[in-house]
Amino acid sequence: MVVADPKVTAPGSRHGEVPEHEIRTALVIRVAGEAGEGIKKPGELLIQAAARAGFEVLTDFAPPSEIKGGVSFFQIRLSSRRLHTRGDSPDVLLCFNQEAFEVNIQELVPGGLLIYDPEKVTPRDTSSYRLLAFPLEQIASKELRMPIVKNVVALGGMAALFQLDSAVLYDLIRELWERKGDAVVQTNFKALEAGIKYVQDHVSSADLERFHVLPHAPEKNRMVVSGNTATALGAVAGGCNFFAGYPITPATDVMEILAGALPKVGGTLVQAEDEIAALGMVIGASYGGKKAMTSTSGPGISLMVETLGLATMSETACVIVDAQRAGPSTGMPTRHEQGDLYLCVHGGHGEVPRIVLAATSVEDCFYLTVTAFNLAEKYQTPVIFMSDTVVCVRSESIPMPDLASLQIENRLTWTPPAEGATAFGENEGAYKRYAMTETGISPVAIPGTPGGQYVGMGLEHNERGRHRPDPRTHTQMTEKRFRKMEHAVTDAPEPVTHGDPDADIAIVTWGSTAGVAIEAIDLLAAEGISACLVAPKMISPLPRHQLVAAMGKKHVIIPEVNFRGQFADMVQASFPREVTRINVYGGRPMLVCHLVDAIRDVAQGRQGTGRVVLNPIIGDLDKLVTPDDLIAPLERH
Amino acid sequence: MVVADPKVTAPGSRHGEVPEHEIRTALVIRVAGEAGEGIKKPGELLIQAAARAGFEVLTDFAPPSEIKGGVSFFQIRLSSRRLHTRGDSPDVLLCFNQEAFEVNIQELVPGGLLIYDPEKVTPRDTSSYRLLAFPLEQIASKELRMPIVKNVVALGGMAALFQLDSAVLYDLIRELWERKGDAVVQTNFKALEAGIKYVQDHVSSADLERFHVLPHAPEKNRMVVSGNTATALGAVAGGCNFFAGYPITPATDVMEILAGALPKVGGTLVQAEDEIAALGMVIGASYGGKKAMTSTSGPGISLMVETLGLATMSETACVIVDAQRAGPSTGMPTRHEQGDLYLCVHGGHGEVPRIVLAATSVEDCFYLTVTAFNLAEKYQTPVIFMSDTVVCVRSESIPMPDLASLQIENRLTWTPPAEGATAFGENEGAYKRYAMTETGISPVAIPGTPGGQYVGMGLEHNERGRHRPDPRTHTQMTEKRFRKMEHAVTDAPEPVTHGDPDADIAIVTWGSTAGVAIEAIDLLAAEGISACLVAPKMISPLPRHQLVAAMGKKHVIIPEVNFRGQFADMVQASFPREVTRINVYGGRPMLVCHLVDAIRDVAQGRQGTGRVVLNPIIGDLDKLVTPDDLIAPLERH
Amino acid sequence: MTVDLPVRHYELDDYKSDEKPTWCPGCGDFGVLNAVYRAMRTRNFAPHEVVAVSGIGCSSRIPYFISTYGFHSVHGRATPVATGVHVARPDLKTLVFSGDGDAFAIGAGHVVHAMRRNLDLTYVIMDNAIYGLTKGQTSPTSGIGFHTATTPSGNPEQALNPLALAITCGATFVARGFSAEPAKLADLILEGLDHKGFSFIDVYSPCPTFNKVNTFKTYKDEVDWLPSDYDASNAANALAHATSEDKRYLGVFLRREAPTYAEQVHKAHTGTEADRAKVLGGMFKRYS
Amino acid sequence: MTVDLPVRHYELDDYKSDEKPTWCPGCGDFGVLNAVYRAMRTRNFAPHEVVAVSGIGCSSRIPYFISTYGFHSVHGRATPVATGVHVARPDLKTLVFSGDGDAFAIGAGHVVHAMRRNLDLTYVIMDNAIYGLTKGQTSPTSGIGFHTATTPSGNPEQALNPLALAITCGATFVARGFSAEPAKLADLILEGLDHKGFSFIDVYSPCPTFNKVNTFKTYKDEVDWLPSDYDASNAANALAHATSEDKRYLGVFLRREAPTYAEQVHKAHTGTEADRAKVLGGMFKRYS
Ligand SMILES: Cc1ncc(C[n+]2csc(CCOP(=O)(O)OP(=O)(O)O)c2C)c(N)n1
Ligand SMILES: Cc1ncc(C[n+]2csc(CCOP(=O)(O)OP(=O)(O)O)c2C)c(N)n1
Ligand code: SF4
Ligand code: SF4
Ligand SMILES: [Mg+2]
Ligand SMILES: [Mg+2]
Repeated sequence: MVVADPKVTAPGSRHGEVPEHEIRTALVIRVAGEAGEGIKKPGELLIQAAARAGFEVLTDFAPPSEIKGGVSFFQIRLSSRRLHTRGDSPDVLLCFNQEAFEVNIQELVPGGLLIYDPEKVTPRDTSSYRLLAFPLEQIASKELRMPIVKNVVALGGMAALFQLDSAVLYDLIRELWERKGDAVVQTNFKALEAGIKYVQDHVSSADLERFHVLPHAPEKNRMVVSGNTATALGAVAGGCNFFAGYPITPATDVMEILAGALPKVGGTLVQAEDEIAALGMVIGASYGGKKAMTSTSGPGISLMVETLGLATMSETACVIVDAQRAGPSTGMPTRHEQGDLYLCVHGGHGEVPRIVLAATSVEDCFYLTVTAFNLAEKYQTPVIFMSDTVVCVRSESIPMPDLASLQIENRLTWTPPAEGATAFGENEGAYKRYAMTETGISPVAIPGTPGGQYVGMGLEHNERGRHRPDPRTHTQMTEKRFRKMEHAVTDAPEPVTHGDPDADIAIVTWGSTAGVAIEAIDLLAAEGISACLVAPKMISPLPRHQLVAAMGKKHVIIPEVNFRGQFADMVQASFPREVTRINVYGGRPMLVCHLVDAIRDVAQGRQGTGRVVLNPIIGDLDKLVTPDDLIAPLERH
Repeated sequence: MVVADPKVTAPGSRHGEVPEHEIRTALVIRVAGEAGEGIKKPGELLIQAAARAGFEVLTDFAPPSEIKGGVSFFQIRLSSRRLHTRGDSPDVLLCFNQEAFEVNIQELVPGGLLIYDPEKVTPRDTSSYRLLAFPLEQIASKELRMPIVKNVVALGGMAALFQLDSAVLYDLIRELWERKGDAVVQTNFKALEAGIKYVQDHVSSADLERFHVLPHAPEKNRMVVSGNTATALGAVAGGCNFFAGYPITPATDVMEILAGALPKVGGTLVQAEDEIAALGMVIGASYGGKKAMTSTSGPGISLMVETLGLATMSETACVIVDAQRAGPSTGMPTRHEQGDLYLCVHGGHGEVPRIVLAATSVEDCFYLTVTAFNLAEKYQTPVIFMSDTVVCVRSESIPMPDLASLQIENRLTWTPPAEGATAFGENEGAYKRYAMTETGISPVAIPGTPGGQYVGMGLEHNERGRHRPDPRTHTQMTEKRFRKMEHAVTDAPEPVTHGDPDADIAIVTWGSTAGVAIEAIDLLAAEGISACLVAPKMISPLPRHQLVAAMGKKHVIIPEVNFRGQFADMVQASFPREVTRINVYGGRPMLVCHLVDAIRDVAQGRQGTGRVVLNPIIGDLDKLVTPDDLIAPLERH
Repeated sequence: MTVDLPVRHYELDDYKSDEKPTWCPGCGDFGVLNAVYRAMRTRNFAPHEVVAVSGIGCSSRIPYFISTYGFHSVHGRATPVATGVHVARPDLKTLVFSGDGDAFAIGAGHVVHAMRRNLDLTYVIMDNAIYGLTKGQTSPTSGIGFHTATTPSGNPEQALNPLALAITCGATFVARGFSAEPAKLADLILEGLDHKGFSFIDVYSPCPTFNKVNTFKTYKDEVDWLPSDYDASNAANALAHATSEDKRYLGVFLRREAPTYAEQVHKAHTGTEADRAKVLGGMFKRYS
Repeated sequence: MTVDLPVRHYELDDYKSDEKPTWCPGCGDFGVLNAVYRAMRTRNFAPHEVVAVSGIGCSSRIPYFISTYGFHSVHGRATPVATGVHVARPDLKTLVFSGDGDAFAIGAGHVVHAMRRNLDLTYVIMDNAIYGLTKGQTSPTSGIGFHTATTPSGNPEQALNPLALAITCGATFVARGFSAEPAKLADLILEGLDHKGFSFIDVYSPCPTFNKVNTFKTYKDEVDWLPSDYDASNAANALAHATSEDKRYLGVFLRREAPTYAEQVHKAHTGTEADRAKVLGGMFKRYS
């Protein structure tokens, strides 16, 4: 029996060959069960342990309600190399119940391993995968007399399977349950042991060898964080000292983490009555001199559109996080889509520039949040930082940021002239808040500064901040606001690039789809098809200079998880040429294997310019879900 | 002395030759004074009289505060031919005071006539125009002892100047002041007479001949309405029976007219607490089976973005009027800009299609509002009808619409099956609100219909209207919503076309700038330069078929009153080719003479593709306004 | 649109949709749902003549579980949408549902105005003093000092008093129920439905999953029905009882009469649909 | 940021900006502006230590005419912006200004929460019972039956009572003034500025241009100052006087003490800016 080696074939393996076993450098494990079965916590322990052991890890969590009976899953990908996606299909699938089996089995890699609780699951069509019965329920309830520790038993089994050093897990269990007393810790230790033992006793050492993944050398300065956590950490690192927000999935964590962190650095978090108020408060706090931020998802951005215009017009520095989810309207609060680009870039009446950044990875969530604060301060403008459900929910092991090397930007402030300090009354009126400058950036007086009094405003205004709706003022001030963008684009963070720069095919994309493109390019390279990638992290103003080379290629492919190709539209408005758009819009990330197919088609001349629509999942869409027959459980979001 | 003949040279006359006098077919009169001087009312009488006399009229009103000391003006263009703009520069300028003189004189056509009150105005640099002192103050205060009738004296003078049949004016004065009693009517008659007499006595008949404009034959079925009035009338004609709104300049009139009109047809108008509530109410009323509408300007659209998404997702028919003003933020509430296109087309998180129409003229305001209701009903989707300050504020004489020939569309409703009528309980659940159809249009049950019970919603849903966030449902429902757009585009109203279809140069534009392009094309044709125009009235979905021919031309020029070229971006995203963008963004309409210059430059090879920025006004921008020195009066908006 | 039907008798099951409620076991919202079924059955409402409008939240899912017409709108906008439905179709019964966040955080501005307008709506707030759907944050009805992830050092805001707000802003029927007493709650809802004007019914509807402070148990200890001799015609009295610090009273706090919005706007109608061409013709003339 | 300065004495003119008020002649807002100048002079506030925040409306132009820092925000959002300014900079005095539309129509949701939070803000509403800037439409404080172009058959909504709302929602200082009595109004504003917590001051500030019903003259006939023995410590009493049908009382209706929002959130600070690297390092560890 052959075990698929994800080093070469996954995530594209469903469509490629399954080669013979060699030393494995990556493994994808999916644990699926009922929503309430608490699979997330042990999953988190596992990845933390794996990371400590020197693996790169990247996870995915699918909340219930997309699939029959409210099954949810937690997926972990481990590797000795840097990972960019969660992996299209699991190599190992652990199912707690029959429903979990039914909806997940089609995605198991051919030759993969199904682990199941024989009391709960009766596998069918077993020819294309290997089997391991693992009586979790029985071990937990009968042997340990603690049904609740079933997940920790499973955790032990997993750890044994890919031969993780169990000492790390014992440490983590202690750290986690210490506060609940020694009895709890001991019970969990026992459950862990039982799980490890069961797998060691029932899986042959040859088979175990097959699941062994080569780790890196254990590294100290690494951490495992979700994109949202990274964003919150980035905010603290970027100097955030004021936050106002309103809860919304999938952005709420950012706010919750900052609620704990900000008071520790003398900062304040306000839970506002809605998103409009949240951004209004952020503007007020920034006017008062703070580094202020809010976080939300699509519906919140939609509500903030008017207030965002005020931030641009009053030239107020602020950071707005958009953790994108699938829309439109309330849409699918726990599902993925790159559907807010138009809104973030163009949402607003009138000519209302702002800076928009987008994260391609969890690491980006940290660094781009810092960049967002820096750009907001430098250009005195709102900066929208876009993440998406994929990056904000998934966890990744990333190098611990080096705080000392972070560059922190502060806004250009106005200081009163020497004599102003004693006779500020006379200087009133001399200060020009919106002074015309070559860069468009004007020094700002922080309230409390004598002589700097001015009125921040959303009306068109002259340099002194007085409403003047004449043609000259509006023309020049419009140009001033856009001139800041011309300069900001030169501060664009480096884009993600990958692949062969001399290739004929360029992939141009943004957000988490960049990771999918990286893996697709690597798989294609193994087939002898070369392509290169550029994924800018600044989306607006669009850094044309970063795209010029790619846009000169024979084929330009723009894959996105949305219907219209929103980024493709932006790119085409700026580079008048034909491109191939690749879109998927089922509320799930693009799969690497699908992108591989589509790029191959272009390379081999089977696909010209235009639009290619992908199926959002592996396997037969119709078989996988029969939405009319089932009841969607309440997804809490 | 030569009087400019606007037939050939205006509005481009400042840059062309001033030919000898021939029979005049158009005349531009500007009356300028202080904000409070009540120049609007007599101006309206004049245009109504002119229209009754068989002229085509087109007006402009500039509220105070753009110009020194709060001067405002009212401009009237009369012609025997169809008009498309207010005229770049006046042939006759009447100034009530010195400030009005100072800020307007530069725009008077060379050789034009300045009329001024010698007690208030001391003209300077009089060599380039003709003069007529008209002691308005003295006639009103001393002769008639009624300072208040000064404007009616002026009205008489104007009427005499272009030899309008005064009987029409007497009629109008009576209609207007009848309710205030005969004494008031008589005083105004006297004032009118005095004005007529003064001009007849002081202007030579040869000169009078110069200002004589050839009217059409008087036509009965014509009316003079502003764009906003036309929109309100279009709403009534389109079947509107529910309106909810919140006041905002320049949209408020639409609401105010409907507040009077709707109760007369059994409809209801609700003044909402804000724009979000307004659109929420509209959605509720439409759900209840009404033809519902709201009207607002940019800030209101910005606030409505989330609720607009709900309308799309729940497939609720409704009409939203955006009377665009200059932004961003509160911006310049009484100024013109075509800056909301991005927002109206793309504003919304997620993939949220809607139909967007844009008016090129006052007549469009009527017919496109009817079309907006028809498309909303047919496709069960929100329709945004965009006007702009130029079209919604100006008045035009237009043919009275023929109600009998208007086609009115009603939504496809679901009717219970025969047995359902008596046993609807059993049918509950059988009805599919969001049934998949070839067109994407599903029959809708109106509340009260037995057996049609369903839940309208903003969550992603299956055919029966239940939340199902699985990939198949979201993919298919997204396609359904966009499929409606594919069909809607085939119902796009005919675009405005003009000029020589075989020309090398195509002008592609939208909104009121279409009128500027028509006049520019005519002026260029006289120079031997040919160009053609296409201005679609449906902006989204973009009717590509209407643009294909133009986009194949050697030169494509896209003029717009905004900074970025929002329409140009949309067109380029759809047609990958180079274009020349022409932008002006001073809060004023584009001038015909400037567009003529820019097109000529392209025709003569002095201008390639890229972007051309125009000066927003005639004359030297810096001389005209010195914004730092003056105080902006409160513009009520 | 409305078809003439023989009068039919409806059972509780006729008001249940085929979608099973997906709330957590033990959620207070089940009690509210049952009370709604009962109230409708008591008046034998035809399901197709009722519209249930809601915002977003766990509680706002309720229209899916009721066999009437419904609209599950967006967060905070239940009252505007319901206003549109009701003003357009006063012939139907419109019920409105919100959570405490939907009604009093993002929706507060609209709720104030819906009450001031005295719309003939029955507004049921399923008040669990928490944001349930987003997994447990402080809400406007959470007490001062309340701990959640967004208020780790305790909520710094004093709780909003829904009843006091309703009394002050012009609701003409103001009541409070408890989802642990669905029969009595059904009576309150029924009275609200019968009342001409804005009926405001705040319901203690605990969230056992996320709110460990305001639970079925704590409420049981704290609630008391208004005394039998209570005078519900007096706003000052209502306010005193609504703001009582020793008891959480249940019952009808206030009943008063005032002209309703729809009555007034419909009275102002001077014509009907049939007049459209004539009215339009008249307007055309005026501008010619 | 704040520079140490010798104490200086300010004259009225020091509070006037060089932008001349552009209101219509006879507008009530002039009286409010004068009262603000006077109140600031009485306390000798340094103009650079005061922030005047407003929304949009004729009245909301007021920050342009005051020589302090200011923020002229967007319609209805004066209180959120002021909340941000104040919570971020409790060392400054933050004044907030709105018209009745700005505060109670589009801004109602925020105002309710600002009061509930007991932010230390002084909120002056220039109430002319009309939308002035948009040329005269019915506002939430316009009386029932009020005629404007948007309510040609008379306003079908009962007026919102701003004081009752403030008393109910937790404002800790509630007063009403009249712009025809700027000296007394200055005293009210002064008291509001001195008060620790949310000060709510509704001011009758007539719009002679568009509101022909609520004029200086009609108000003069209807207003009366609260009796000298009036007890402002009692909310029920305050409410009774605020809702009185025979008099429009002026004066301080309510004064009460409660912890302020900023006090509480600042008390919860366990570190300062200097701890940033340390705190962050600790968080990194937790995730490793
Ligand atoms: C504009 C917007 N902001 C935020 C959210 C996220 N959200 C959904 S429901 C909810 C609050 C839920 O609380 P409540 O209204 O009390 O209802 P409950 O779930 O407690 O019944 C929030 C914040 C959203 N859907 N839309
Ligand atoms: C979002 C938005 N909606 C509407 C408007 C238009 N608008 C400006 S001020 C105003 C109301 C003015 O009334 P009020 O707040 O009472 O101030 P006043 O002018 O009477 O002093 C309105 C509706 C706007 N600027 N922004
Ligand atoms: S989270 Fe709370 S409110 Fe929501 S369903 Fe569960 S128990 Fe009910
Ligand atoms: S319109 Fe009314 S509120 Fe506005 S400035 Fe004039 S008088 Fe004052
Ligand atoms: Mg709740
Ligand atoms: Mg007002």
